[in-house]
Amino acid sequence: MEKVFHLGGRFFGSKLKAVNRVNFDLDAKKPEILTFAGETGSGKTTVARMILGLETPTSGEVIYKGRNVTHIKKRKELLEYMKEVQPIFQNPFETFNPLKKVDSYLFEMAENYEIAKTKEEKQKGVEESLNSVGLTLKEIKGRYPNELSGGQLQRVSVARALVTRPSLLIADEPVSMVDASLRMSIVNLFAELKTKYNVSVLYITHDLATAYYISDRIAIMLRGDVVEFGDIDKVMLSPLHPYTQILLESVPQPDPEGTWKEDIKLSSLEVKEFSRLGCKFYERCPFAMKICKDVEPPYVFKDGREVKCHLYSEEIKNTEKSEETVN
Amino acid sequence: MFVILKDLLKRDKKFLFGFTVICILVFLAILSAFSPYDPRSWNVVPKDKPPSFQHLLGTNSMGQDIFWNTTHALKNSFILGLTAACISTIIGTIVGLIAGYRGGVLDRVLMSINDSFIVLPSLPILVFLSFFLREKMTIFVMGAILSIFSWPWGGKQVRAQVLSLREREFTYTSVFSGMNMWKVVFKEHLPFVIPWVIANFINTILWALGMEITLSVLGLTSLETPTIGTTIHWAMQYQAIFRGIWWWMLTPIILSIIFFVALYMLSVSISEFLDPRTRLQRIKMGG
Amino acid sequence: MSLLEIKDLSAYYITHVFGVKRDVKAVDNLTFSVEENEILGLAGESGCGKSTLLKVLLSMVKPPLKVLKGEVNYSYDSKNFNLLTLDKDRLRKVRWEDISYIPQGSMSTFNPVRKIRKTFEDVIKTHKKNADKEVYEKLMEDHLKYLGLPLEVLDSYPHQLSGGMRQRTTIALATILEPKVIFADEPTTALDVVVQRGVIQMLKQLHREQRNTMVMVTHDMAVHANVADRVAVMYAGKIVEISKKEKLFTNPSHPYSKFLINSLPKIGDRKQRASAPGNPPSLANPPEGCRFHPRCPYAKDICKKHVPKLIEDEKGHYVACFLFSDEVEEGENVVQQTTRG
Amino acid sequence: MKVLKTYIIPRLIQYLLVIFIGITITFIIPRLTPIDPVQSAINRLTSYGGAYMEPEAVASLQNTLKELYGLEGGIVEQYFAFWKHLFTFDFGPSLSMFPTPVTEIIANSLPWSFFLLFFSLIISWIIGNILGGLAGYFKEKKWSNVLAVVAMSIYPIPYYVMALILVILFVYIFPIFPMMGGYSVGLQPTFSWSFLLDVLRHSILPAISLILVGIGWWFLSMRSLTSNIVAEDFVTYAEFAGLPKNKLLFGYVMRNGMLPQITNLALQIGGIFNGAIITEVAFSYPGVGSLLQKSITNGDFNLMMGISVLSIIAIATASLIIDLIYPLFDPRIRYR
Repeated sequence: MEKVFHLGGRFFGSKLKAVNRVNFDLDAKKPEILTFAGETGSGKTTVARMILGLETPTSGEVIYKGRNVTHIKKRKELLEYMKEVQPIFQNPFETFNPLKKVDSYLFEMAENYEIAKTKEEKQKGVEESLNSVGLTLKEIKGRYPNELSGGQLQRVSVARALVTRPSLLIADEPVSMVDASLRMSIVNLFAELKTKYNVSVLYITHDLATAYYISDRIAIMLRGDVVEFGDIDKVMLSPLHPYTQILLESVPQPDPEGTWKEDIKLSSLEVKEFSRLGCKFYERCPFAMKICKDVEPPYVFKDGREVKCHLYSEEIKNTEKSEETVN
Repeated sequence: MFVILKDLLKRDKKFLFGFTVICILVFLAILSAFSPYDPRSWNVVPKDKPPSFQHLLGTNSMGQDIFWNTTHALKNSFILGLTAACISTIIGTIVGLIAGYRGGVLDRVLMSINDSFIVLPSLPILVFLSFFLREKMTIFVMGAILSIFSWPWGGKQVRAQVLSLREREFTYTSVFSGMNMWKVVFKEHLPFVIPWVIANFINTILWALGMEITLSVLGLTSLETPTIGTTIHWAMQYQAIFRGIWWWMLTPIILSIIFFVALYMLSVSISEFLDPRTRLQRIKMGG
Repeated sequence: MSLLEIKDLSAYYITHVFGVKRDVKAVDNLTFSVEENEILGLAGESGCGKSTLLKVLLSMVKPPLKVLKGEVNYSYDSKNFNLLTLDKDRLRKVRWEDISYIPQGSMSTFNPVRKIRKTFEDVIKTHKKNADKEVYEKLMEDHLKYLGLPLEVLDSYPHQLSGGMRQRTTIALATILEPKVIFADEPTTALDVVVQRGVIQMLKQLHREQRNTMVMVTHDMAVHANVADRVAVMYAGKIVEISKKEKLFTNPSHPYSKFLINSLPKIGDRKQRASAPGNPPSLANPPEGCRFHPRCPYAKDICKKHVPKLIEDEKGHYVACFLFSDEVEEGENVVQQTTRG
Repeated sequence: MKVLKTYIIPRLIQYLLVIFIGITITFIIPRLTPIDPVQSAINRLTSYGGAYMEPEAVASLQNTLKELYGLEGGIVEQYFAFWKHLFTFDFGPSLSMFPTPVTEIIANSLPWSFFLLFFSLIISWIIGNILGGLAGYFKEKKWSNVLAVVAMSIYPIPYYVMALILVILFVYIFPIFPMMGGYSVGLQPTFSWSFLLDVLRHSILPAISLILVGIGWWFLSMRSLTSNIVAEDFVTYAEFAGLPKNKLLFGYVMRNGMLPQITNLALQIGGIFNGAIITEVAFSYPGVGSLLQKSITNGDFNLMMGISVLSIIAIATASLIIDLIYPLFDPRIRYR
């Protein structure tokens, strides 16, 4: 799918391609945690919002269990889709209305999606989903969001999503606002959901360390393009795309020796990168070739993952490889 | 509701002043029902008597007792203010909600009209309008006319509130919790919009009364029904100041000063108190 | 000789809102020192008081924050003074020329309606009164060239710069008068990974070549691992451990530091990670005795009643925990049994 | 160039819309109301004169008046005829001062109003903002709260009541200022120094009453603006750098506070114009306000129409000008 944002004033705005021909699929039978990683402005959140129906793609569509859910009009259909696909948001303190009690959202879910007939059964369903995240109803009944800690609130948010037993969770930066020491409890929770309740999770983050810890597959995004997509160990332990290499190299490692080798070149002109015709990384790529400047690199399948780079494309290999690099 | 009232009275001096003054004025307005004299008839009492025990605020050159006349003036002014405020708040909130939620072309159209009404100088047009409706002018008609120019301020504020609320994360949480649009609006967003609506309601009363005084001084309202404006008009007409009948002119002036300042204090303290940020702090204090 | 000595410093937020009086004990009688020409990292969760401590060390104390007791003694090139009691003019002179501060780099570190050049000039003029225009120009341009920043930054407005560029310019401004001590409050939190690496490289380059001392506050332990020489871990307003970077990341002593370090995921190693149990305490009414005892698996009853002091159990390594000090509870007070060598 | 597209053109469209709506309203009002203006004008004319007029005379009078009011033909023709007149600024003759065209009457009372409105607006805007900025910056100081309370009790007072208070104070109790008029009776309007001084003495009171209420509003809005700006990072950062107090106050806090006040000026100008008109009536100052009062008492339909249309155009243009000079102050709009 593709998403072009119309930026700028009321009448003559400039075009900005936030997401450029991204396509991927999740296997219904095999629950999986798929990560979309990238810096701010890489379009990873836009992908998530398109799947959730908060943004309509300019072209391409979202197919859920065989049904095209890109443009849902009828409310009944929307409810059915939302029952199966639930979001988890970034800021726990903003996820809940500060003026309403936290548990009201859980009962709202039980009510609107009719997960059960009688009131007791609904209460039991809510209690169950709270237990699956390690909380009890008594703990959060009648409490306001500001009376709970960030970690607790995020757990309640996950519990809210689990009330309707969804099969796919879209988590947009779920742990970036949670304290480092509590972060792992939420991350472990996602892994547990996958194994125990076979819920697939689309994990959107800029924190590659947590991504490595829990996800099965990862897609690295840069300015709207998926530059590398494949199995987590292949992509993160032996990255092919130059951008992934620099990204992984720049992540500070929590052990004293893991300091960075040499300096890197920082580009100060982000906006130009967006409108670049060829490869979006041409500006900063140490292996940039003339072809990278204007020709969009193709997707190449190379040892277990897809990479979008001219270095690995077949027809380039034998003709121009010899030419010295531009930068 | 009473807890909040007690809370406010204890802590916020502005509210204390505003609330007590408004209560006194309301009491006076109610008192008008027991007035021995008919406000419309003249020469009921001896003319131009200074304030005395018999006539608390003295009498005017039209032979009316100023005290009882003022109670009627208050009643009519309250009615006028409330009608103007109700009409314009309803229109403004609806326009604000539609523009805020619908967005797109409708939002732009509504907002351009809204902004035009704000920029337009309302007085000449109001004068022009009430000049033509002079024969049919009653308090309610005057209220409706005034609301033509007071609804855009409310609309602009409500729209700004709605636009910011729509982007907040808890709106998406409620949408994904299966709540339909109306439920989201009334259960999630209204508690945030209400403080603005109330503060705006009071400001509209303030504006409407100010405008009423202006139009009555120009002689464009129904001059026989007593309001603050018409009392000033007759006082000017009979050159009260020249002839030294100071008490006739003084009552409406002091009355309007207290009335307007009290209303303003009330609107400032209410919007401060009900503003979610401070309310949130109060909840945190277990207040 | 340590450059900066802090003696039992306490600073609370005294709030009095809607008739409810509350003291948030953000900094609770701390005693520690910062050595000459080192980079000290201040680590800890959000709400542990590390930013408040930084504000007090810079004596940027504004109500509702109030310093109750304690001293902040600076001593460098034959000058020593307690910053908190310095008179106004000397404080103004010392700030920026000797002590400077790098904020978090939010949208508004520069005056939005004036060119960056103007803000630079304002700062330089207040400290180098006599010099004329060319001197300022040259100073600014050399400093920016030295840090590898394009000169047209000076003629643009803050909203025209990207996040990374704005933060690098802020660092340039903070270090233009070559201060002795630089305090940085979460300098890279708002930045992307690659830009963060560039900014940290710039900070280390400045530290090496200007031979200054740096105190950096951040909640990201991985950044501490790549920058700091020593790291002080704070928890609920108190310092629980100060240790060399190598020791802290390989075998932390304080139970809280253990949880903090073990819970950090590393690329290439999927060992099961666990978070600290329970939730961080509220600073308004922190738990009695050692503030970590409700969440500490080794908590003894002495921990519940008495506050452990920060003692030097090894050369240059400090920890505040009864596991490491051999104080024994004698009735109400705590007696030092024997002091290990 | 980009500024033109994203900022200026939408404002121009808004300007045209304001004028269109205003003019259409003034066009509709007389046609909407039940009583026929021509009939009421005839009754007034005949009743004054007392003379009996033959039916034909009355009919011909009716036609000429209809033509004068532009009432013949269908609504649509009237509407276009109305716009045609508008472009040539011809509103027909004034009924009370019969032969002189409306535009001429308004023309010689406009400078008075403009002079009063312009100066009191500028003075109250500057003083109000500076005081408000200071009060916002030194929020904890005692005087700042005292000033705030004073402003809060002046601002809500309506213009006319404020005018009356000043009249009572400065004309009766301490008779320093003249009560009425633009200049002493019997003086010839020449450009001599003494005449100008006399005009000034007469316009002091109306100006003060406008300025007092104006200062109240600008003071309160600026105070709340600056008390937020003071907490911004760039102010605390500059304070830390030891910038001198006045540079901080004016260069950083006030400069950023003034920007929203310019847009506020554009929005408030309509309201302030209303105030100016009614203050003129209170002091019978020979501006557009007194003209409006005269047109009401004499039921001069054309004059009233003229004043409404002209004030709409004047205020819309003023608000447009203020909006257009805003980008000069705010670089964030100039350089996208």
